[in-house]
This record gives sequence, structure tokens and C-alpha cells, in this order.
Amino acid sequence: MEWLNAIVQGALLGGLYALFAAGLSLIFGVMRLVNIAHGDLIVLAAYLGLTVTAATGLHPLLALVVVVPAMGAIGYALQRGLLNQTLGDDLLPPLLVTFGLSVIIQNGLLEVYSADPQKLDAGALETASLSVGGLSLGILPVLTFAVAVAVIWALQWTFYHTSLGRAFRAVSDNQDIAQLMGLNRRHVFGLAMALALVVTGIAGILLGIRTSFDPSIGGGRLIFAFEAVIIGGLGNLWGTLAGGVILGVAQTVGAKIDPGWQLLAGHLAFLFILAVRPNGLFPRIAA
Amino acid sequence: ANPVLRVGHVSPRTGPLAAFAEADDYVLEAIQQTFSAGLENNGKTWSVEIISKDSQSNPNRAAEVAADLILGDEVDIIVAASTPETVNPVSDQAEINEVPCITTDCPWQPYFFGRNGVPGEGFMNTYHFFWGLEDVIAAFLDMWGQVDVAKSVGGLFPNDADGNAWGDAENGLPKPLAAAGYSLVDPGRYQPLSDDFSNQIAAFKEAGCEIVTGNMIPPDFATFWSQSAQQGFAPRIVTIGKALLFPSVIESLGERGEGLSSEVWWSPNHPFSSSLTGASAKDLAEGYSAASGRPWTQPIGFKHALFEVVADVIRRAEDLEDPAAIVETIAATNLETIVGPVNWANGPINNVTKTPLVAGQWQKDGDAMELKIVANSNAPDIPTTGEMKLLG
Amino acid sequence: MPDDILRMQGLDAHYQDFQALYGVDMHVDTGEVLAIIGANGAGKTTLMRSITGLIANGPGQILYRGVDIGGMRADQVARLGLAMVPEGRQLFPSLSVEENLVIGGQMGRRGPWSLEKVFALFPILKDRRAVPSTSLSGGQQQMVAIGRALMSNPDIILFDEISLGLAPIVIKDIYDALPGIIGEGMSAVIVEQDITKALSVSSRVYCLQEGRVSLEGASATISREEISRAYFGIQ
Amino acid sequence: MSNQEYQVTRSSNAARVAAILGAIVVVVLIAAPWWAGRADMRLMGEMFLYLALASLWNLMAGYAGLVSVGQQAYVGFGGYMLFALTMFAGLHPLTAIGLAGVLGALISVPVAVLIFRLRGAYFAIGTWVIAEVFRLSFAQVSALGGGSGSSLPVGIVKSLADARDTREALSYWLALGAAVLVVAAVYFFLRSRRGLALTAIRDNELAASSLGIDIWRTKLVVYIVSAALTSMLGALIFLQKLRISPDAAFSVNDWTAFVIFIVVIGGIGTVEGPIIGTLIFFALRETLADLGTVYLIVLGLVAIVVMLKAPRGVWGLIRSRFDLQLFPLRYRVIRRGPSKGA
Amino acid sequence: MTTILKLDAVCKAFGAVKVADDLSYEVAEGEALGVIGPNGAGKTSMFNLITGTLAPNSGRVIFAGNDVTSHNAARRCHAGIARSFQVPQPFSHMTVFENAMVAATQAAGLREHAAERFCIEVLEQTGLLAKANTTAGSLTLLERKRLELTRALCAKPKLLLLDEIAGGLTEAECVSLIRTIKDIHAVGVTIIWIEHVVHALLEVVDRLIVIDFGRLIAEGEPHAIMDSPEVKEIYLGIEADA
Ligand SMILES: Nc1ncnc2c1ncn2[C@@H]1O[C@H](COP(=O)(O)OP(=O)(O)OP(=O)(O)O)[C@@H](O)[C@H]1O
Ligand SMILES: Nc1ncnc2c1ncn2[C@@H]1O[C@H](COP(=O)(O)OP(=O)(O)OP(=O)(O)O)[C@@H](O)[C@H]1O
Ligand SMILES: [Mg+2]
Ligand SMILES: [Mg+2]
Repeated sequence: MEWLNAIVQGALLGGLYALFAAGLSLIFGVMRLVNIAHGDLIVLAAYLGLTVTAATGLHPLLALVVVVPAMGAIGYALQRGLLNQTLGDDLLPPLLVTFGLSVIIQNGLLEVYSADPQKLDAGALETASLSVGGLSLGILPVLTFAVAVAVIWALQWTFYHTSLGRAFRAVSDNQDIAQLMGLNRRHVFGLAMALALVVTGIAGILLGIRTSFDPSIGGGRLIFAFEAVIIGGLGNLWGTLAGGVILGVAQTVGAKIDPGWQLLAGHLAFLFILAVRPNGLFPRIAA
Repeated sequence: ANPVLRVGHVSPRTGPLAAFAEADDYVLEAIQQTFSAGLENNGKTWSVEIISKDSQSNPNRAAEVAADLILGDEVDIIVAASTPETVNPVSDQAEINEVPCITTDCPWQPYFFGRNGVPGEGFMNTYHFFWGLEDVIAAFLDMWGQVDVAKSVGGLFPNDADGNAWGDAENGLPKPLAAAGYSLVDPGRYQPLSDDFSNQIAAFKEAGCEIVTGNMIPPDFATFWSQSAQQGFAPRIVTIGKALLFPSVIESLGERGEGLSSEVWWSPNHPFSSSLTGASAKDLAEGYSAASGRPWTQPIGFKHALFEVVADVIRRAEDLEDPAAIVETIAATNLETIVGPVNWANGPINNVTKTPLVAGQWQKDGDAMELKIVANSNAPDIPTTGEMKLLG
Repeated sequence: MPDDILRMQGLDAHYQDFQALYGVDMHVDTGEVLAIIGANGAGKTTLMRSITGLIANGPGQILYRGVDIGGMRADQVARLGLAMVPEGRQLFPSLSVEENLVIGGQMGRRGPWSLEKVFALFPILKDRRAVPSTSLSGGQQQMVAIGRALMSNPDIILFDEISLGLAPIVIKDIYDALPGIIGEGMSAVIVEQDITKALSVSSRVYCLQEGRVSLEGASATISREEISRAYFGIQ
Repeated sequence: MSNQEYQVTRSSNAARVAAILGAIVVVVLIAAPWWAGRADMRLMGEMFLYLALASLWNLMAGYAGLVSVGQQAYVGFGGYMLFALTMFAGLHPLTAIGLAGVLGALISVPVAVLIFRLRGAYFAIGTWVIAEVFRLSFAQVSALGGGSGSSLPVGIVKSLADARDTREALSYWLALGAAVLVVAAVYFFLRSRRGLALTAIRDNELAASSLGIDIWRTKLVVYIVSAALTSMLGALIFLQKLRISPDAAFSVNDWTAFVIFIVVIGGIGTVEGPIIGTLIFFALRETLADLGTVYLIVLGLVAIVVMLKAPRGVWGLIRSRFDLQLFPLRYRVIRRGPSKGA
Repeated sequence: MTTILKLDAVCKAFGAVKVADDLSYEVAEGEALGVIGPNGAGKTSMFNLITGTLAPNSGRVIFAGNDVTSHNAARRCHAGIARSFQVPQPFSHMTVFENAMVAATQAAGLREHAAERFCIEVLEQTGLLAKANTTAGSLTLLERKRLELTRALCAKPKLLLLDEIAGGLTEAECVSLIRTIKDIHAVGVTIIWIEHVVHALLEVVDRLIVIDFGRLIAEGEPHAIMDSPEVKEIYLGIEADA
């Protein structure tokens, strides 16, 4: 029973990781952009949520109505104003630019909001739980998991069944030729980043409800998001979800053996999978 | 012109531990004001220059800026505060570079043992004042003893300097808790910034723990606390070091912040006053609140006291040009500060002296949450301001 | 309405410090097939990339149906009805064969070309419509590239090295198909090294040499000597 | 034969002048204990260590195409080995530094076998995870202080030299020596035929393997040598820091992000880049570090602006303007003047 | 005459697509063999199998008497196999000369000085000497193809595999290419040449093989093969005369 509990809780945690990873996976898939600032953008979204709830008194989940479009707009602006200029076949310029961005966001938030830990107050939702077969599951983690599944389904569908998704893939393959198809690559990339940050916005709010945050916690989450993306395999968002769940379960099961192994177990699971399947579990696109 | 004495100061102004240093500007400004006329030593007036640097909550950076202060600014005394992450690297640099060093705001075990100190030998140049884990345990037991709960305690100790010290089988909480008849469920050291505590919660539930204690950073506590509720774990007492020190953290927990408890190293109700300005603890705390619009925090008193000791040492030193003489003067300190007496002659171990510690609980006072002192039997001169209540 | 669909006036092109085209003047008449020939590195590809907007050029240097498209972005130019079959195919590897074709048609321009018509032109593609375009052979990829350009129902289509890497049978098929393609009212510009082929399908021909037009003439009347002189300059 | 008219050179006047100037600078730097203050020496020592780290990272990322964000694994490993070997095995610190390099090389072999299965960004993330595994594993070793870390006993530091001045000069020279050694080693390696192979691999693995280059082995050698030298640098670094903890030892910011900043800002894929980058980074840090958040924001802005304005880094910009190479690696085919013609 | 290369029942499939289907033939030392076949027949794949870029599902590749089936590309290169890529694979950030140097120093194992001299010779032969200091990334497609040839020659191979290097050349350029390849052949290098520009091929090769669906469907004297009805139908697209 305890093992089952560890596994179930881990799977639910995996939903959160998958949500962190989904946006990352999208921009990595489309732009081959390794976004070091992703974790900080999640935190930024949480702070936006904080500001909105503080200003309007809205429930954090309702604040999504404001935060999600705002993040989308930020994403579009960021891409067109900045990141588009750094894209090419070289990994490093965007890596360094997003590193710069990460430092700026982190310290900017520190200037504005100070280092105080903050939390989004979602009232009863935070503590509510439901009992399933002797296990006590938090409503919030279950909701997070459900949201992750929904978001990933929506992204996957967009990617493989809409003309926008086709445009994403075409531009990611060959920017010049995609332009000959009438696609404005700057706009397409802008949309991809906007979509990614919309997901980030949702992730940020859910993170902010789950735990307290301060400007510095983004980086720690980033690595799990990357791991989930890679475990899943490039270009396959269901894989990303699977990756998140594997990480989450590895962590809780590791912690069951010894709490010191919680994070270590996640990383070791990641390395093990890579040793066996270097392209991830379900690669859709050759890396 | 007067001869100049330079004092280097290192604290985590930015980064995850920045809350510890949030009042630095306020405190330093006041200190500088009192130093502005210079300090008297052996009939000569010395100007005192304080050079403050930011460790960015990063031990690498702390070592670097300490070396900078010592080698570049050629400070005569170096001081540091706020958690082992800053205190230890600074002390190490001072020790090897033979510069007198005074530190505070870090329990003495992680300071002493964390630096591989050998009891009976100690250090040459570095001195520390704060309380120790034995005090924290005593204060906690005092508080828990006031109410009627099962004597089963769940322990949450991270694998960091504080957590390892608190959870240490020899020098930490386990032995004294056992001696006092409490059974401790310690699932093991977890890595800070964990996203899941369900295993710990399951273990606590299984053992029927009604008390939870430990030393955590705020995000970890927040994760633990909401997961506890979700998984139906409702302890009657939650007493956690570090995470629950700051009003901002409690505020961020909303309703669920009420009734949590923590150690209290300093509060406006401490019956001490500054040897430097004569201001009482209350004056200092209110001064900060007025100037910043923010609630008082515990490190304020200690930061002030740190410079009280510095001023005292400067006044008494036989030869301010000679580091060894300054070190001797530090060792001979006997000063009543705003956090209590500082006297290295009666420390628990070499180079360490202790200040009094009590325990408190966050209780609603009007609109705001206030840290009420609820247990003081180990320092009876610090008055209690409230009564311990059970959670739930 | 002018009878030329495309006109270059003093077109220059640069790669950083290197100038690849020098004041090229050229025009394509509506409905005609124009051939461009020239030695390696003469600037043929550069010319095509300039026309489509992939290489930046100045205002007034290119007119399309009398409208100045100099300085426009490539996607804007494409929407006006210019399509290119690029040198070296350049398909989208993460799109299937069918998607590669569909994306060519997604600008929504009306016209005769549809998926069915492309499959009718290159039947082998129909069998392999669902596979990733990377797993096609070179020649099959060239067919997809041509189909993709046609799918946008362009008014003018640029072929860069149309027969490079194709088996004779495919070249034959494509040249056989060409009149049909042009017959739909399209204009075409063809870069082709096989001069006999180039002259036989085109109405007029330009020869580029080191970034300049060295010869212009009607395909039917131009002589071999003139061409070889134009290729290598006065020797 | 007409090709007698052509000649291949790899040097230039600028390079010859630079070589002479460089030699003079090194001599002046060696003499620093006689002319520089303690703080300057410490700062320069730190710069040299960063320069060495950056040059090694540049060798991996800029030439072998191995973009690692996990070099902190070896910095930290080397640091911990210094502590372990001196505290428990009672070795002299200098012996421990050397041995840290050997151990670093040993441990890098299984790591390489694992992560060489990954490419590009995957490889980068993989190395980062490896470094995290190192960090979390050392955090479990209670003999070395676990997550709390440990201080280097004063006696061990003093065993380097009893007098403080000698000790400081010694650590300065060690740092300087490390930097000169690493830069020179990187340069001569790149000039060799193996260097040419490495550059080829970076550009196109398919073609490289078809031209007889054993990609896996070449990369492995580079990775192991970098790991060994980085471990030694890590030991040197923590000999100066005196205190080690998992978070400090395996800090991705301190030992990799800043190093990447240095290399990429300076100009990746050039020997000169890390030198320029180190100067820029320390100039920024020394002038702004006391401003706290503002310093970091400025650092971020510099990274962004340089990448937008000069994606090949500052040296890349200089090189394209003036066609300058201080460490000449390129081959130039030049036609001999007619005066020499037969 | 000794056999330099032997393919022994080599099979390779990508899913349902067979790119080599029980492929067997021998090439004699010093021979020039031409390869034709429709697009997608598996010609390039066959080169990949010979050079070790692809591993066969079954069958053996024997080079100079040794079974090299399990050897990687680098090792086969050292044994004396060099190729040009149909889709050029230049070292884009290196100069043309450096591209050649890689081949001369790594594959041919020449010492620095000798390599330099040799590269200049080859560059002159392939007409790229004027571009020696240009970075390969800024070459035109056809220049890249010529660079492919240059690099392969700089590797001093015993067996040279050429994959469509005559496409897109002007007539004059084609003539000079043919001369170059004849020169190489004349010094004893064995050549296998895939080419759709059949007239160029016929000028050089001694023997021709035809591949379709990964199978060897015809083999023999070039002109005879070109005249065969099968080739006319599947490759040239000419209705076979009755
Ligand atoms: N990306 C580039 N950077 C720098 N110079 C280039 C670039 N692309 C082409 N060039 C140069 O521009 C000139 C014209 O090239 P272009 O590709 O237009 O020639 P082309 O006529 O198409 O030749 P080919 O028949 O070989 O395809 C050449 O000298 C070439 O070296
Ligand atoms: N990596 C791969 N994965 C899947 N299929 C492949 C792969 N490489 C080649 N193919 C398939 O194998 C077949 C043969 O390809 P190959 O490139 O060998 O043809 P080719 O004879 O060289 O043709 P061309 O004359 O057009 O160059 C093609 O149908 C192609 O789709
Ligand atoms: Mg061209
Ligand atoms: Mg082929």
C-alpha cells in the first residue's frame, strides 16, 4: 500500500513536471532552442498570478484568464523582439541569450518582489483531497495531472493535425524554404513561443498554488523539465508526459528507500533510459 | 586625520537567503551613524569604515568576497552573519589569512563541527556567538510540554548544513528527544527543494506523529504543509526552524500559517538594550518597521549586536594595529548586547558563546500574524507573550 | 497590364562583402518559358533567391506585374504567386510527402493544381504519400519539390537546376510535363545546364557570366558559338 | 610545375608579434609576487583558473562540438578529491592535485561511454544531469560533510608553505602555470593533425568518418583530457576556497555558466576568445559585483547584446574586421610573387 | 586480375523498402565500373554499405581480400576506400584547402608538408585552387560537389566511389571532369561511378551495372547494356523498339 501510494503520488508529481516540460518541448521541437530561462518564466507567471490575485482578489485559477494571455503576449514579443535574432544552426547563441534572460528575470523579480517566499492562496483547493481505494489523493495534484493531460493532448493535436502545427514543423526544418510557402518564419516562431508560454503560464499558477516560490527557484525545476522532454523523445508530447511521470515515480520510489535518494533516483532513471534509448522512448523526429 | 580601522562585513543580500539580510541597510546605516564621530582606543580616535559585501547566498562567492575584503580592502576585522553558507566560508578565509573574525546567526554546531573544529583546540582567529541545538531542543521541549500531545515526533531534516546538524545522531535532536521521552520518526535527510514529501507524510501517519519538527527552507515547508493536508495528515504541533522565522513566509501561507511554531532568538520583547545606542529591542524593531514599512525580523537584533561587539572590541583592544591583539580582545569580551550577554569565557566550546533562546508560536493578533513567545523556561528573563495552542 | 510578368532592373546581390550580381536587367513575358544558363558560380541561384526575396534587394530592382517587390520578405513575395523549386530539393524532413505537398498549397491561391493533379503527374508519390520525405530517393524528392511549388498555383515558377540528379526517364517525364504545366497559363524560368534541353523548351534565353548578363536572345535563333562565347567571356 | 608557385603558410606577422608580446607578458606575470599586491595576485590567480577552465571548455564545445553544461562535475570532483586525499590519505596538497587529475580521467571514461550516445542539446542536458548526480552523490558522503560540506584543515594549507607570503605566491604560480599550460596545450593540440581532425568532426561527422577519422575515439580523448585537467583545476580552486560543499563544488553557475559566458562572449572556436572573454568577465565583475542584483542584470544584458551584435563573440568580430589571428591555426594558400618565379 | 571489392549477397531494407536485395558482384583492381538505375533504386545506399555508413542486414562486403563488413567507416577509409557524397557534406567552417588537408592528413596519412603539396596538386587538378582560402560553406552547390571529388582524391584511395558528380555541369566543364577522372583511373585507381549523365559515364567506364529495387538487374559492356530493352524502358524511358 505504501509502495502504491509512493507510485501514485509520484505519477501525480509527474503531471506537474510534464506541464513544466510541455512548453519547453514545443520550443525545442520547433526552434531547436534550448531555453535556459524556461524555469524563470514559470516563476514569472507565478508572480504575475500573485499580482493579479492581490490586485483583484480573484482566485488564482481565475487569474489564469489574465495570466495566460499575458504570458502568450510576452512570449510573442520575446520571440520577435529578441530570440528570433539568435536562431541558426548554432546551439550556443540562443543558449547564452536565454541564460542572460534567466539572470535578468530572476534579478528583476528580486528587485520588484524581494526575496520573500510567496504563495498563491487557492483556499480549500490546496488542502482538499479525495479518497480512492485507501489512498488519499490531493485534489490539486489530481487537477494538475488532468490539466497536464489536457494541455499535452491539445499541443499534440495542434502540432500534428492543424496547419499551424504543419507550419511549426516546416519552419523548424528549413526556414528559407518555409518562407517560399508563404510562411513568415518570425511570426510562426512568435506563435510557437506564445503557445509555449501559455502553457508556462498554466504551469506557473499551478506551481504557485502547490508550493511557495521566490525568484530563485526556477532553475531547480528546469532540469526536470529538460529530462522529461528528453526521456519522452523529441517531437512527441505524449512522450513528454510519460517522461514526467517516470521522473516523478522514480523520485517518490527513490525517496521511499531513502529520502536522500529522491532527486538522485530521478536523475538515475533518466540516465538509465538514455543508456538504453538515446533518442528517448518515443522519438517522433530524428534528433 | 584619524587613523582608520576597516571592518569587512559579508551577508547574503541577494539569493535564496536574502531574507536574513533584508534589514542590513537599516542596521548598518544606524551603526555608521554611531561610528561617525570615531571610536576611542587608547586615547586615540579611530575612524571606522564598514565595507559590506554580498555573498549572493553562495558559499563560493562568500569565500571570494571575504578574500577580497581581507586582501584587497585589507580589513582589520571581518564579520559575517546568516546561515552556515555565509558564515563558514568567511570564517575559513579569516582563519587562514589570520584576520580577526566575528560571526553570528548560525547555530554553533554547524559552525564548529561543520568547519572540522576540534573540541579543546578550536580556532585561532574566528569567534562566534549564537545559540546551539541543545537550546533549540530545550526550548521546543519546553513548548511541547505545555500541551497534551502524543510524544511521537516526525523529523524533517534536509541534507544541508543546518539539517545535518539538527538531525545529527550525536549532537543533534535525536538523543535529547529520546531522553525526554519522545520518539522521533526520522525518515532520513532529504535533498533541499524536493517536490514531494509523500513518503515522509506516510511514515509520520503510520507512526501516529502528532508533532512535526525540523529545519527547512520555506519552499520545502510549503510543499510539505499542503501535501500534509491533502494526504490527511494533521499534526497538532509543527515547530520548524529557519522556514518559520520570517513573517513574510507565514503571511504567504495564509490561514495555514496560524499556529505554526518556531524558535525565537530575538524579538521586540526581549528585555535587552543596545550597548551602543541604548535603544531597547522594541525601539530597534519599531524603528525598522517604521523606516521600511515591513514587520520586524529576528536577524535585526543579531546584526546590530554584531557591531556592538565590534565597537566594544575596538574600544578595548590593546593594539589595533596588531591582529593578534584584536583576537585576544575578542576572546576577552564581556558585553551586554541587544541580544543578551556575549562572553566567550563561558561558551560551550572553544571560540563559541551562546545567547538565550526561547520558543514562539505564530498567532493571529488582529489582522496580522504575530510571533508570540510561549515558552521561556530556559531564559526566564524573556517574558512570554502568549500561550501555546494546538493546531487543528 | 504590362506583357512582362517579371522585370529586373539593375538588380544587385551581395553575400556580405562579396557582390554576386551586378546590375542585372532582365524580364519574363507572361506565359513564356525563359531559360537561364551560365557557368558554375555565374549567379543563377543567386538571381533566383533574389527574386523570391530570400536575398535582400533594394526597392525598384524587381517588378512583378508592375508592382515593386524589391525589398519584400520572401513570404510576401510567395503570396503574390511566385514559386521556386530550389536547387537541391530541400524538402521538409519532418513532414510526410503529402504534408510537403499540402503545405505548398496552404496559401489558398486558387488554380488548377491540387493534390490529385500532382499525384497524377508523379504517380509514384501517391504510393509513398505517408512516408517521411527524407526516405525518398533523390529523384523522388525532386518530384515532391516540383509538386510542392505547383501546389501554390503560382503565376510564375522558378526552377533551379530542374534536372540535377534525375534519371533520364524522370527528366524526360518532367520535360514532357512541362508544356502541360506552362499550358495552364503559368510563366516559368528554368535554370538548366543541358543547353540543348534549355533551348528546346524555352522561348528566350539569358546567359549569366560572373554576375552580369552576357547574352540575351530568342532560343530558336541563338547560335552555339554565341553561347559558348557568352559563357566564358571574350577569349 | 605550376603549383610550385603556391605556398602554404600558417603564420603571420601579427602572430609573430603576438608571440613575442605574449612571452613578455608571461614573464612579467611570473614576477607578479614582486610587484603586485596580495589582492591583485589573488584576483589574477582566479582569472588564470577561469581562463584555463574556459580554454578547456572551448576545446570541447568550440572544436569537438561537445557542448557540455556539466563541467562542474569535474571541478567539484577535483575539489572533493583534494579534500579527501589530503584529509584521509594524508597526501601533500600538490600530490593530491595531480592525483585528482588522474582520478578525474578515470571517472570520465564511464561517463563518456554513457553520454557520448547523445548529440547536441541532448548531450548538453545529459552532462548537466551527470553533474547533478555527482552533486547528489557527494552530498550522501558523510565523511566529507554530506550536504553541509567541510573545511580544509588549516594544517593542510600550511603544509604548502609555512609563511603566508610564500603560500600566496605558490598558489598564484600554480594558477598561472595552469593557465599557460592549458592554453599552450590547446593551441598545439589544435595545430596538430589531431586538431584538424577535431575541427572536421565538429563541422560534419558523416564526412569526417568517411575520411578515416575515428570520431568516437577522438572525442573521447578530448573529453578525458578535459576532464582530467578540469579536475586538477577544481582541486586548485578549492585549495584557495578552503571550504567545499556540494552546492558550491557542483555549482552550474560558477563553473559552467560563467565559463560559457566567457567563451561565447570572447569568441568560441578561437584560442583567443577565452582570453578576451576572461578579461571582459572580470572587468564587469570587479566594477559591478558590489551592486548585487544590478550586476547580474548587467551580466545578462551583456550576454544578450553581444550575442545579437556579434554572435561569434568579441574576438570573432575583431577577426572578421581585421583578419587577425594571434594563435595562427588556419592554413593560407598564397601565390608567390613573380620575382621568385623560375 | 585481382578482385578488389566483392559484395556477397548483401541485403538491406528500411522497413518495407529494400535498398539492397541479395546484391552480389565483384570489381577487379584497376577497373572503372559504372552504376545506373532509376531514382531510389538503392545506388547511394549501396555506396553507404560499401563505405560502412550503413550496416547490412545480411551478406558480406569484402575489400582487398578482407571481410570488412564489421568495420566502421573510418577503418574502411584507412583500408583505401574513399567516396564523394551525392548530397555534399563539406566541413562548412573550414576553408577548401583545410577540407582537402583533412583528407590528406587523416585518410592518406601524409605528413603536414607533404600533405600541403599534395592538396595543392589535387586542387589544381579539380579546378578549385582559386577558391583554396574560401570557407566551404560559401561555395555553390557545384563547387561543393567538386570539393567532394577533391577530398576523395586527397584521401589517396585504392577504390574511389563517385556519386553523381557530373550533374549540372556545362558541356565544357563536363569534358574536363571526364579528363580528370580518366587521369585518376590511368594511375591505377579503381573507380565505381554512379551517374545519371550517361554520356559522361560511357566515356570512362569499362563495365556497367544496373540496379533497380536494390537488385542487380543487368551487368556488362556499357554500350550493350544501354541498348538493352530493359534499360531503355526502366531507365531511359524510351519505348523499346519492337
Ligand atoms: N552563401 C554564400 N556566401 C558567399 N558567397 C556565395 C554564397 N552563395 C554563393 N556565393 C557566391 O556567389 C556566386 C554566385 O553563386 P550562385 O550560387 O548564384 O551561382 P550559380 O550560377 O547558381 O552556380 P552553380 O551552377 O554552381 O549552382 C559564386 O561565386 C558563389 O561563390
Ligand atoms: N535512411 C533511410 N530511411 C528510410 N528509407 C531510406 C533511407 N535512405 C534511403 N531510403 C530509401 O531507399 C531507397 C533508395 O535510396 P537511394 O538514395 O539509395 O537511391 P538512389 O539509387 O541513390 O537514388 P537517386 O538516383 O535518386 O539518388 C529510396 O526509396 C529511399 O526512399
Ligand atoms: Mg546554382
Ligand atoms: Mg543517390
